Amino acid sequence: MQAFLQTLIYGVETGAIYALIALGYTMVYGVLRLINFAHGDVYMIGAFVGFYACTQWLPFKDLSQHPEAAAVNIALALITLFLSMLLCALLGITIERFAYRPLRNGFRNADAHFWGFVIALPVTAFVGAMSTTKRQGALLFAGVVIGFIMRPVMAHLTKRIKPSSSRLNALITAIGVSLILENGGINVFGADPKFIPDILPKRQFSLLGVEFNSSRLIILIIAAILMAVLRYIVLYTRPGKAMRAISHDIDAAKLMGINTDRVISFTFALGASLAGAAGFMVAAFTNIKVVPLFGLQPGLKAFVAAVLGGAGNIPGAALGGLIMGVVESLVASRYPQWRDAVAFILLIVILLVRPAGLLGKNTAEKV
Amino acid sequence: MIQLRQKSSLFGALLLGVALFGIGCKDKEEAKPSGTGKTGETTDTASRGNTVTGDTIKIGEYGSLTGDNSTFGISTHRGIQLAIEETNAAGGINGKKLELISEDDNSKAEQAKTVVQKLVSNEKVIAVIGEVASSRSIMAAPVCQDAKVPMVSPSSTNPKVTAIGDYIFRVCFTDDFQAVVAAQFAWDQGYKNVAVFTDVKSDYSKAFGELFAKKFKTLGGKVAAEPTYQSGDVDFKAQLATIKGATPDAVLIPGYYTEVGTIARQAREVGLSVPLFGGDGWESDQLIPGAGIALEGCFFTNHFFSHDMTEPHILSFIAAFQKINPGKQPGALDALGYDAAKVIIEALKRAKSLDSVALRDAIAETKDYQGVAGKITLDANRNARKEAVLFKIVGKEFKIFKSYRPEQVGL
Amino acid sequence: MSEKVLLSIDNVTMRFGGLAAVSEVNIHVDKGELVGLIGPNGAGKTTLFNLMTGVYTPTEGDVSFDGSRLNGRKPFEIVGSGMARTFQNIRLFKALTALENVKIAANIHRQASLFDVVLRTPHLLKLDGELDAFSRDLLQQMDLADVADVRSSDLSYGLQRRLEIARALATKPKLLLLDEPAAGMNPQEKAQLMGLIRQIRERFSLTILLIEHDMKLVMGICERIYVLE
Amino acid sequence: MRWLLGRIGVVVLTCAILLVANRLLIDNIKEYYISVLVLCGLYATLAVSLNLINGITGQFSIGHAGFYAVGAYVGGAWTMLMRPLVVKSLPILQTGTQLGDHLNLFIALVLGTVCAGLTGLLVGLPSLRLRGDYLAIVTLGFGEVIRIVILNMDVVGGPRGFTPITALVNDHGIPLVWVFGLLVVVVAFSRNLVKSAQGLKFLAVREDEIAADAMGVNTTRVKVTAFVIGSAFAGAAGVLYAHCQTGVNPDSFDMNTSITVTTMVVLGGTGSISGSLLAGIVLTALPELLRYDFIKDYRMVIFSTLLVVFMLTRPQGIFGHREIALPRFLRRLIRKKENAP
Repeated sequence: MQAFLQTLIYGVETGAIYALIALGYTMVYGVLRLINFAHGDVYMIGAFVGFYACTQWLPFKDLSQHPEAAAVNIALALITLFLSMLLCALLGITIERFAYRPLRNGFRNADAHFWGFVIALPVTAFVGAMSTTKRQGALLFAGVVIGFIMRPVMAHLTKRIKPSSSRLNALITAIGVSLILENGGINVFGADPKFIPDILPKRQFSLLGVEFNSSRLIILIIAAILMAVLRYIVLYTRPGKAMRAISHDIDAAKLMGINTDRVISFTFALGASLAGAAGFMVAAFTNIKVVPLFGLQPGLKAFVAAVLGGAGNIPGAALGGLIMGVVESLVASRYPQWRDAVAFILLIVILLVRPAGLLGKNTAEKV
Repeated sequence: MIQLRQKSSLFGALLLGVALFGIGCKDKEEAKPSGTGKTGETTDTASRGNTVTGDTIKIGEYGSLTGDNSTFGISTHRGIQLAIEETNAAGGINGKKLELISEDDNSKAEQAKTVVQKLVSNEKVIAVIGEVASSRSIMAAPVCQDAKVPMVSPSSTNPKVTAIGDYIFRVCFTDDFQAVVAAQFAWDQGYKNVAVFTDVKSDYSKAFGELFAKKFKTLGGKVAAEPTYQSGDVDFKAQLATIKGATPDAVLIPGYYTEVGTIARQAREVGLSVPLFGGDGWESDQLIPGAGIALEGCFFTNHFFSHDMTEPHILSFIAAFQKINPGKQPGALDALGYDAAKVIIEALKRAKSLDSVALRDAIAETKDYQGVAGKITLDANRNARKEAVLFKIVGKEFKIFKSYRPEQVGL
Repeated sequence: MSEKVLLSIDNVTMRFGGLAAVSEVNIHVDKGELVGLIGPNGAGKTTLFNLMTGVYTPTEGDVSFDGSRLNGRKPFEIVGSGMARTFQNIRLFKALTALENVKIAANIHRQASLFDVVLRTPHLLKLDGELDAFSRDLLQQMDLADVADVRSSDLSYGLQRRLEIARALATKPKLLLLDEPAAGMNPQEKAQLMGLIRQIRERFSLTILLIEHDMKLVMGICERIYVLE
Repeated sequence: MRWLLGRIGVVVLTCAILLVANRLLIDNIKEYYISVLVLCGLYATLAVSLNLINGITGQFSIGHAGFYAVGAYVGGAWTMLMRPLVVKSLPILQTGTQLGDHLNLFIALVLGTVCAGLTGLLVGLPSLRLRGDYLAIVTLGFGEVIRIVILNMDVVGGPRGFTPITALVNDHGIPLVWVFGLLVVVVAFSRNLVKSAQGLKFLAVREDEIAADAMGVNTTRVKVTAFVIGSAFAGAAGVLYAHCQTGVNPDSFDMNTSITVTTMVVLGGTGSISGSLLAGIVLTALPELLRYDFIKDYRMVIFSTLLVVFMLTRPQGIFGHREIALPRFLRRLIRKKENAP
């Protein structure tokens, strides 16, 4: 019984993380009916922001040598949390603006310029790698030159591109963005695993024979707070209401004077910041390896969790995440090799019974 | 509408043309030099091995320079490069310079095979170095065997690799040995009841665990529990709780450092405080950052190399290494990459002629070569008989704790 | 039940959740009749069509057609037994040409196995030839011959409506269900449509049940009218 | 009768062309290029077969690697595990002889195809209840489950891969004939399907399922048929893959492979057979051709960026729904010349 309870607690801890990531998936899906495959990679970026903040940008103290610095570290950790949320929100907005908006509104001039620059980036890096001196100035110059050449070329090539409504298309675009972030991550951060050192004091205690760990509890508490804030935003604020309006009917929302593009941006920012927070917390408080593929598996699991709960349904995502975490944990304690399979089998079974997920509304197509 | 249609067709045709042109071009280019006595003969590429032509001796390397295991590939590559550069700086071999041709297999088994084919049949390399991961070595080795080009693996420890054929060698010990050492060590330490926590995704880990269990049982020990995990997992607590329930004296984790640190931390979190020990997959400067203090006092078996060692040949290796890679400490994989290249280079010096068949014979004769990761003698099964060393983790350092020779564990 | 009755709906009720979209409806249509079905928005006219064509299965009551009970049968089976429909919001196969649209519907009475298709056996070629001739002929009769090879989404609204009727006719139905065929048409087009409906009824000796809002049109051509409220 | 002779003629002619091309190639081409060509052929087969499901029938499957894996492992299991048991009573299946090798490969092919087709039936069933993204994620899940099951099957090697699998067609270049033979079959199959009125059913399901249903198309059967055929062909490709590579590893069948194949279909133009064919070949060959030193490190970033830009600027893929057909292309060319003066 105790062992069961313990396993359950572990499941909830994992599930909270899935839930945080799943919320981002589900919000975007609710608003745009798009599987934002890049969401897991935003989570990865959050972890990397955390890594660089903890090891280079911010003056964290090594607790094993300065035990008195705990208070300072806690303050800095909070700053890091906001920093990764902020940077990830910006990333989310950028992704939406230049990868998904062209799908809705057509490929505009500004998009051509942006992608021209993006294509120029690896070329620039290549020029940088070629020059033996590796002078930063030359590199920057080459980048600007190539970027300026690429922009009009792109802009010219892509005149009069109409928006596409194909779902498959949107999916492949999202996968493409995910691949850019992963492979770009390998080029920028390197593929070798990185670990965030211990930044917070840890304490272990047991209650009724069940082991608790302070850093895990922190994750749980912060996750709960963030979800509560999200719930408040979605239910009671103007942009939150606009979000819900869009998820019901984007065209009607547009006609009612809602600036849909801005609200969609906001949705992405919200989802991405949650993923960023989760990425930082997981990397910093569980000290698992931070690699460019950090978000692949959790991203997929979280997405499955979102679908499980009913894509587009916010409480559903939280519930789906928790269920996934608990079921995985229970299976892993007995048959660990089937852990990943169980996630999918559970999904398949639930979707066959309830095609719209646990809390999703089953809307039959109108004839 | 019509215009659009034509445009798209033209675009398609253009793409097709470019693709065909690309393939066509390469064929012609490559076909010319080999096609002196063209017609009538069937292809002679793979039947007699490769011979050195021109002023350079081409040596191929394939490794995981990108992808999941890129750290292993990159480390090994550094060592190989060092050996090649040293030799070239010393004037090459018989006045011929060495040329290293590296191919990336993206940590994927199917690509490993393709790139080795490229090395062997296009680049006509005289020998191939690679891979770290046994699964990829196993996929690529048959290509070398068929083409009669010797392949030297720096650190594939799975016994099956060299069993593929007489052209496949390795300069490291095998898992049979390493696992047996681990078992002997555990017994010597007085552990009677050991849990084994293996990575089911890794063949290395599975074989290690099984061989360990077998030997440990014959010594009289008991395997308390055998749960598994998968590399890439981030949560191991459910399994660790199971292990804790079995109350072992120690836990063997034959995995890679990428997970071991996390496992160790979570082991302590679930209240499992017994010593953990493992194999050469632990060796990395990232092990301690990953584990924090959770691995204090734990052990792992490894190749006979440490940057703490003070033998002159090791000191000079470290110095040379740091000249090229300032601020970096070489690890066992660097050392083994270096040794693999060196074994080939030494054999080239001894070889009767500069072709891959003669080179194979010369490599097979390698005896008592003093590599940086231990003395190398290749046995009849083309495996290196080497010492294994046990490191103890003390603070942020790996200290040599004990070492075992094959004879000492009854091999 | 008399021989004359083609379609009869007895005490049919349909509930979605707790809400009854249609409750205790009784309708019967005799062979050769042209019957209208009218009612305010939300009265359940389209739901009734969906019940007849097998999209939904009634919660209570029976639908029978041509002497056999339809409850629980799949839409494609019902089409095969001779009931075809059009849709309120046009549902053509947009990326396909007008001819292809008709061919798909006409294909229903043909027997060609996958084996025939893949090897293009003489049997298949013969069937394909017949089908092509039949479909082109039908388009001809519906004045759609010159747009046969135009993508259906590129057709004008009126033509799309007409193509939808042609497509339904291609299944060789006994009963044709038209769901608001005149929606969105101007008076002139409506007049044309009335002519067309009469014409096809004669030519194909059809029974027709139609939903319509335009009372003029309904009064103009229908012989009997049901009001749903 | 004339028809039968005609069909046989086509088959013989195709075989002859393949054999002659093969003869020409093996004397002049390196083993490496052959293996790249083999991969091109296999991926093109995968793309065309997935196009049957995603493009022509409009379903949303992104788990194609699972069927590929089933084929590869079943084929391998025949050659390495079952054949040795059967060969005692059926000496004709002895390997090493021309006949025995080809016969064995054929049996492996049949078994792999059938098993993959059955798996396709299993995976196709959810398509009856699920649409769009939900179906996509379920197929993806099935693909992963298949891989995990393989990972846990020790008899086929589990994580260390199923090696070695005897290369049944060991002769230089003979794999090419089999691989491209399969490609011809799958392309011909798809083309004949779409060309006949019967095949229009599949397109109707893609365009509007409810209308198709109302026009007498048995949508259930059409969807499941598409899944079964598409996955059977993927299985056949898997069998050849296992024998050409002389071994398989579960890693070759992960999500990335599925996604690559899906990308090929979309890039080629969803629904366009020639588009899938071309995209399959180009996308396999391109990364190999890009193996130059200078671009090596960045090739994956460049590749993914180009993918996104391509999706945004040419959402319909290379060909859209259209096909390129050589006769039509030539006709248009001639017509243009006539108009020119």
